[in-house]
Amino acid sequence: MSNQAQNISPVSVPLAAKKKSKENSVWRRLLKNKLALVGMIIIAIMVIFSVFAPLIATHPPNAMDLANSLSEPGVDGHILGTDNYGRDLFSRIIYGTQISLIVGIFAIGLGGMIGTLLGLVAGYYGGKWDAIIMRLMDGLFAFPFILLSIALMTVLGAGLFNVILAIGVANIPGFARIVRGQVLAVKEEEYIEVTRSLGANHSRIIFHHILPNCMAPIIVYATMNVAGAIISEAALSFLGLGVQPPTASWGSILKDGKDFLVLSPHMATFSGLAILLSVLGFNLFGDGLRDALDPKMKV
Amino acid sequence: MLRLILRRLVDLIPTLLVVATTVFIITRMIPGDPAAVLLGPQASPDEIAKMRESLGLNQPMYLQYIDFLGSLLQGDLGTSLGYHQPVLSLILERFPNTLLLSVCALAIALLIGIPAGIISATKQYSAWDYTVMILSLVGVSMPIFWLGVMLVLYFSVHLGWLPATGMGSLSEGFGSVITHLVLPSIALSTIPMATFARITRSSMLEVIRQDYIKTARAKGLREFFVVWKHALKNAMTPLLTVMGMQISSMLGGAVLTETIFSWPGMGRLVVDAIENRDFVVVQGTVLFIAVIFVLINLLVDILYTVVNPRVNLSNKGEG
Amino acid sequence: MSETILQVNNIKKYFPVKDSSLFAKPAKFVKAVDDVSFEVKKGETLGIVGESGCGKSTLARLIMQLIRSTSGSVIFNGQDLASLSEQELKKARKSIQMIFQNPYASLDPRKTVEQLVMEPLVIHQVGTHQERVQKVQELLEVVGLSDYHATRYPHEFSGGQRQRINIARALALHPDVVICDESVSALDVSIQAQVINLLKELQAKFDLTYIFISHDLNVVRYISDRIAVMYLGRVVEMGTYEEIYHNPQHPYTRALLSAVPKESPLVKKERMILTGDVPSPMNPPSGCHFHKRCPYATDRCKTETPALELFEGQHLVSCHLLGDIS
Amino acid sequence: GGQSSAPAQDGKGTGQEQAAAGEPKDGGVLKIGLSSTAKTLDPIAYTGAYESNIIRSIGDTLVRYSGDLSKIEPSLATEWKVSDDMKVYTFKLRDNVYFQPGKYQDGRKMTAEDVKYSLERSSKQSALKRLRGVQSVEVISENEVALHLEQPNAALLAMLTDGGNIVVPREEVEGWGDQFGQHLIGTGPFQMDKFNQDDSVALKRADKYWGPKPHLDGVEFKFITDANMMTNALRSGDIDVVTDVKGQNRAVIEKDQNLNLQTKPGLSIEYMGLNQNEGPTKDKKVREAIRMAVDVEGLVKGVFKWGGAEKSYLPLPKASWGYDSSLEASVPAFDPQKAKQLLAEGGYPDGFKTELYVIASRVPQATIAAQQLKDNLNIDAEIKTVEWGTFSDVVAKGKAPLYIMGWSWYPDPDFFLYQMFHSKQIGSLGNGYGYNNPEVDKLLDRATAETTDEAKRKEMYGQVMKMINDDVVHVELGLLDVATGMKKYVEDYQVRADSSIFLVNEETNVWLNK
Amino acid sequence: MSFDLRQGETIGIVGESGSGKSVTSTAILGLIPSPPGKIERGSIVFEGKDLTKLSQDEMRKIRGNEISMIFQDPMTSLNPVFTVGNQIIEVIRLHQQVNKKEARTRAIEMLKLVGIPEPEKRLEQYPHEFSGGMRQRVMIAIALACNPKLLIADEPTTALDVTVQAQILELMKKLQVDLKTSIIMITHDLGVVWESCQKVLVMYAGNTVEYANVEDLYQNPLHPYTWGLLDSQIKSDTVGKLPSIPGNPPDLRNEIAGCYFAPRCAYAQEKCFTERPPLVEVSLEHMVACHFQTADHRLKREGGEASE
Ligand SMILES: Nc1ncnc2c1ncn2[C@@H]1O[C@H](COP(=O)(O)OP(=O)(O)OP(=O)(O)O)[C@@H](O)[C@H]1O
Ligand SMILES: Nc1ncnc2c1ncn2[C@@H]1O[C@H](COP(=O)(O)OP(=O)(O)OP(=O)(O)O)[C@@H](O)[C@H]1O
Ligand SMILES: [Mg+2]
Ligand SMILES: [Mg+2]
Repeated sequence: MSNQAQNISPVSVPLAAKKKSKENSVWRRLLKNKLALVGMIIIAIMVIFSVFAPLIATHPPNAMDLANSLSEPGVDGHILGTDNYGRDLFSRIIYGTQISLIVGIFAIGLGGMIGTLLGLVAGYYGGKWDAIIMRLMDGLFAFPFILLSIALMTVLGAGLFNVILAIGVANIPGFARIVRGQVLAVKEEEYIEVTRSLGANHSRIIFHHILPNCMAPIIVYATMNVAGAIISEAALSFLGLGVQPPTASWGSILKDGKDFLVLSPHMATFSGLAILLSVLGFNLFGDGLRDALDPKMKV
Repeated sequence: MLRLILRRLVDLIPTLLVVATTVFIITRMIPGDPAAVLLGPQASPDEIAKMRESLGLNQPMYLQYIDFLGSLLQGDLGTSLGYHQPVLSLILERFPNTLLLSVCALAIALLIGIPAGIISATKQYSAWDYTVMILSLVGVSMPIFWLGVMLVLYFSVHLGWLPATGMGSLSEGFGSVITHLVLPSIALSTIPMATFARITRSSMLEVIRQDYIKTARAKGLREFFVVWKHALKNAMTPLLTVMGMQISSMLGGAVLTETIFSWPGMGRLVVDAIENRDFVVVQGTVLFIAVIFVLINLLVDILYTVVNPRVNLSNKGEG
Repeated sequence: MSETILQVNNIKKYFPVKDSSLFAKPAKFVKAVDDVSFEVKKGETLGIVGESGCGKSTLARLIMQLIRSTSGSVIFNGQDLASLSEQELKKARKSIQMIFQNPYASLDPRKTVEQLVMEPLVIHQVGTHQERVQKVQELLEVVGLSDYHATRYPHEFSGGQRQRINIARALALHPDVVICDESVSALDVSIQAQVINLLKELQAKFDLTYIFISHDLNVVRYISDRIAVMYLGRVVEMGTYEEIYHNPQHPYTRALLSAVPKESPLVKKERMILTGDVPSPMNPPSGCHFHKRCPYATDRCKTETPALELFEGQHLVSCHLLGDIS
Repeated sequence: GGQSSAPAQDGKGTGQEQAAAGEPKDGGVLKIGLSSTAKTLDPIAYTGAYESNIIRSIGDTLVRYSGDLSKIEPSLATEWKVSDDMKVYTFKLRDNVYFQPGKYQDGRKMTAEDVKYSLERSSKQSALKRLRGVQSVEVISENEVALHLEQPNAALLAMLTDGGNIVVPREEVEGWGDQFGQHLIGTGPFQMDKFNQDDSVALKRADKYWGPKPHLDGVEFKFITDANMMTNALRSGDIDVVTDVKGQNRAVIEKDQNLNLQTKPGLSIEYMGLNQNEGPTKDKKVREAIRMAVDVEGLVKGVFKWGGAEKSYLPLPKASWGYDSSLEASVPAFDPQKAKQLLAEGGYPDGFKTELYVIASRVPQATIAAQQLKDNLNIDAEIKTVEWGTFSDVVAKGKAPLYIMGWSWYPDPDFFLYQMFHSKQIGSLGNGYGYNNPEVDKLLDRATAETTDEAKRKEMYGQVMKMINDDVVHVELGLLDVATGMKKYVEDYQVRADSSIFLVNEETNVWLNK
Repeated sequence: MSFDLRQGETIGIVGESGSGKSVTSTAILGLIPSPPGKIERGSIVFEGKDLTKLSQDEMRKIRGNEISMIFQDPMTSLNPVFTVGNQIIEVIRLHQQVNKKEARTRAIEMLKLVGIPEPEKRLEQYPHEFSGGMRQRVMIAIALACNPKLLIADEPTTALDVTVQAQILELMKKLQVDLKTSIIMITHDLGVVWESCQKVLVMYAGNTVEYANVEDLYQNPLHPYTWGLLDSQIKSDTVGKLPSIPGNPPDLRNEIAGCYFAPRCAYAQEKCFTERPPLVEVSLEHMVACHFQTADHRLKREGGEASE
């Protein structure tokens, strides 16, 4: 094709710029989507809360004042009232953001990653692989979450990491199933065969073509499950697997608040609202991201 | 079809073997001596030792494992350490209760979630759509215990319409079971309901753009039938997948719901058993649940062929 | 023109039919391609026509080694492609490229044009990234797209433009043979003309060999040097385009030719309308596959499979009634 | 606070109420909520206090505690005597006692053979050894049995009050086999009607009950595991009585016009165990420092915001006859300054890091205690919340540096002090801190072997508690109340310190005033 | 755009993909999804009634009954999850007061009419068990089940093979004769128009650019776009470089001031880019929208074949 060369105008756009422009376009699309923007703002606020908790919190999160426990919101400078130990609820929710965010994001990230990988392999290779992986997933799904968690704790000891691990592992089968279903559809697409005809190997086909085209349901499923992960964290801390008192997390505040639901509902309400807001944020962001990643969606 | 069912049942064997082995290992690995837990805080060390012996816990691990597999092969799930009853009968006593609760919750979730999703999709970007979507997010982030207590406070304590907890019994009449069923089913249905609404919406949005929907309209069909007959059946496939997953986790024991409403189901059985280190019951229930899951997946796969005649079962999942 | 570049020998592809009943014998097959042989010379265009489902795409896939043949061989530049290792095959693939039927489905919707066209270069690790970008620019130029198209996504293009992207991608590795599987069938007439012109131009420029699959006889005739007519997995007639168009021998070829719509509202055209559909390849009629729809069929056609025989020149026909039909 | 209204709520108070409410009425079914599921009611197999409460309505033991737990009273045995060597207990049996009819017998008369069978079954087969140290049971005559002990045991009668030692008919036990736990037959005021696994147990009046005729037609025990739901169920009318009322539910019940909360100090204590053999707490100075640094008063108030507990001083509940309030003064008061100093003397002027084991339901105690240790001594006690199985494993093996747990059993001090402080109990949960003091051991042994006289025994136990106090084994935390909520129309319901439920006996006969 | 159609007549609408053919036809049935689409102005008069003014309910009675439609792609136009029989019976029972059995009999008749063998058996099958040609016949059966007065065929043969296409066109012709149905035939294949239409409407980018009798259009096409279209058809005797229209259809989302075709038109002048040409009748029943093709001015057609 060298004989063509003289006709060709020099490459006008430098490469780096072009790459950027593509990423930019996803970003721009996200920013254009009002709901996604709301979602991002919520997430951004949470990130700010978790990073700057000491600056934002009005009280030390663990300072007890047993005489003034469960005081109403607004009383004595406690914006959201106090908890059952007289600790400032607002400050605890602010401090709790970090744990809850980390658990929500990383647990789903972990489960999502492994589940997606397994689903990709099962769906793409089919046959024996499919049967083995999916039946294993059935088995894993059958394991009670609590049993799984206690077992993990025994092997690895307690800690935040293991909360993430336990919740993550419990989320694997769901992702695997969703991804597998999607792969079964996508792998029949003609462009997959085209790629094969170009000489691409399996991993390129899987990761460069099938995976990007499976992202939409993965994102939606992941963002929907963040709430579950945040709530599960509380359940786990009661089994000794994970975040221990007095460390604050939304889930544990919520769970503690349960015992005062009738007389002092503010504990459960505000922590529940925090979870709800974050879920809203993640879902709006997730939906927006899904649309932004889909070049076909007009924003 | 028959072949598929048989193959799946054969598949079950290795699954169960893996599950059985894993659950065996895990139950032996976690701290907490069944004998000690069973005997309670007041037990003395030699009583515990005696108990261990009588439970066969002092045998070498491999012998216990062989024993376990051996009786499993004969369909014997063993005898509960705490209940002193055959595990299978414990499970079979509770499974119908869990089934009843799950089916009701599922029905509620479907009856509300799917129409909500459909209306949302047919009126995309309307106030309706936003309402349904926001509510569904509230639904997934609503902790069951919170919702359960609120429902009971309002409907049982405040209004006195419905019983707060328990399952009632058929001997008090069918109505007794029904009234006991209402609140737990509602509590249990929120998450699936929200999920169904979202899935239905996105899947309907896809379907409603298809040519055959245009065809149906061109026939002069009422919009109602276009949506509920022509579109819905086509939108069912992803819904079925999610439904299968939701049913699976419900039948595996809606632990929280059962605990809050004191519903005598599988979930409580298994959690109790774990806490009491009743390994035999844990093993039995986990295996049982595994079987149920595989069967539900199979059922879902069969349902695929019902809603979608194009799906060829024998190719699905094995091709 | 005389050097044979690609040779297909007695190739067969039987797809086993999965039966859902438990006790059925697994002996059922779709004979998608049933004993097809031909050779293609360097620089020539071989057209393949036939109805939907007659095995054209399967044949293309067999040549591309995207599916394994049941029997027979594909010899490319003297190499039997089926015997090659994974690595050697990957090398060979540089030389044979395919442009797929559906310009809408054959482009990954989540890749930009640049990524799509660059993909073969990446897969075969040709050049540095900078060189690849340069190359993509050239290729887009060649197929008549501008460089600002490079960052766009497939859905932003018309069918014709997409097919150009496909062509650019197929040309990226300087192939010797390009298989066009109904590459223009999905396009509008005016776009179709653009693409065909482009293909012809490129052929002249790069000395390409085409296997051009289509069901549109006018298009095939226009672009091809030789034409093979397929019916239900078999080649029923093959020859130069004059031979096929001006002296069609097989009744099916004639039906095909007569089915082409009128070219003017002024003429009255007597059309030979075939009855019935293409029979299922799973359950093909005995003897000559065409006999059920053939107005001339005799008893012999029902029982005996006709062989592909030389009629005259390069003209091969598979019909018992060869020469008997006027 | 429920405590302030105490006078009307102890055993005698109910008697006055009954008078005020008028003549008892017959009829109705009393529904009682229990906070845990009954798995089996077989006296030798059951494990939970909840189960024993059901068993008590179905069957009778030879003897029972009086309502205020002050003394042992006759039940199936009308009188008994102890041999001088304290190794033979002879019981005279009531004569008009009949079993409830069942599948394998039709309500026949109870005999001495039945007593022998039941007690031997309990002593030999019971998993929980509810009848320890009984060598054999001898049928002396038609209405007389003798228990032969391996060694003297002054706590035998207390053990005999346990629901695990009710008298059951052999035919039914053997007939039902494993299923007997769901088809318990006894001699009590109510007989089994329906056993709904995990849901409820329904009993109906037994016609041939030897005691006063029950006013109630039946009782239903409902299992409601969630404490808040239990209260809701009471308020909505699902049940008439809730046991084990805690936390906010106390206030909720007190506020409700239709409900009554009866509360009294119970037989449950809570304490923090200090490891005697490992870690910094090996040093007595450190232990003393810790004890002085915990503001128990504040802790109890903080945890029990709505009442239901008081500060505990001794490792024995006040409801036990062994309790000696004169010892309270010897327990040092909260004194952070002194504590800090002691800790410095112990070699940890800047505190140390340690772990505090606890189960989920006692996390509030742990949270406050840990915070106080941090604030007052700069000890970083990392809270380890674990579920019961793990907790009992870690603690029994002596691996918990600090742990918070509770203890409750019969009123006889033996069941507290021996279990928690005898070196023989090292390796079990009771003595999880590995306390070993030969003098204490000796005293504890003597207290059951030398005499059955309560006054003498009380003195010995007093000495034991003094030594324990000096050795700093526990930080005593709370002494918990037994609180029961009920509908106002429930009459003559006796709340007992051991939280056992007797619906019908010589002292009480519950009826519904509606 | 405007055109009129008499009973038993067939009009062809030609134009490239995206030129608005389908929108026009669905507009007649009142099926433009709204939002986003909406009929800006104008009227559609069917047997004296203005369809744009009818209520949804009235419109529903007309759809599938008096006016029915066959869509472009038989592969996707049948609902995959219902049997073919179900889909035919549905439309019959919708518009005719018949019971299930009668509807079934009628459905079998219809399948027979469109030439599907063993209709009783075929009724129970699902669309995916049919070949493309058969599916299109089923679509025709559905469309004709209620003897409509007007049939709109939106590219009924585009997705089909030549031999099957010929069969379908033949079938439609035959049915039109039998049932006296008027047909609007939408296509981008001029061959199909020559084959089956009396009148033809050429559309470009949503606008009518030319409207004439078929013979007239063939012999005397006026609009440059029509020329391009005619030229780029490959015929049995085409050799050499194919004449093709350069460029691509415009993006209608953007405002375009002048003639939509101007950017691709070899004859375009300044005026073409600023002013939209109206559709005018330049000779009897021959209308064209071009500034330079008027009653008294003609362009000289270059290249391609002269048809005078
Ligand atoms: N993977 C496969 N498994 C089973 N049968 C197949 C497979 N691929 C193709 N077939 C069958 O083989 C036959 C030939 O198919 P092929 O796609 O080659 O036809 P074609 O001539 O390209 O048709 P079209 O014009 O529709 O593209 C068809 O009957 C098809 O159903
Ligand atoms: N629902 C819709 N929303 C927005 N634009 C639409 C919609 N339907 C059609 N269009 C646009 O209207 C224009 C005309 O489309 P139409 O489908 O009528 O074209 P066509 O001539 O039928 O093309 P084809 O030959 O591809 O069927 C196109 O530009 C199309 O993008
Ligand atoms: Mg093909
Ligand atoms: Mg169209």
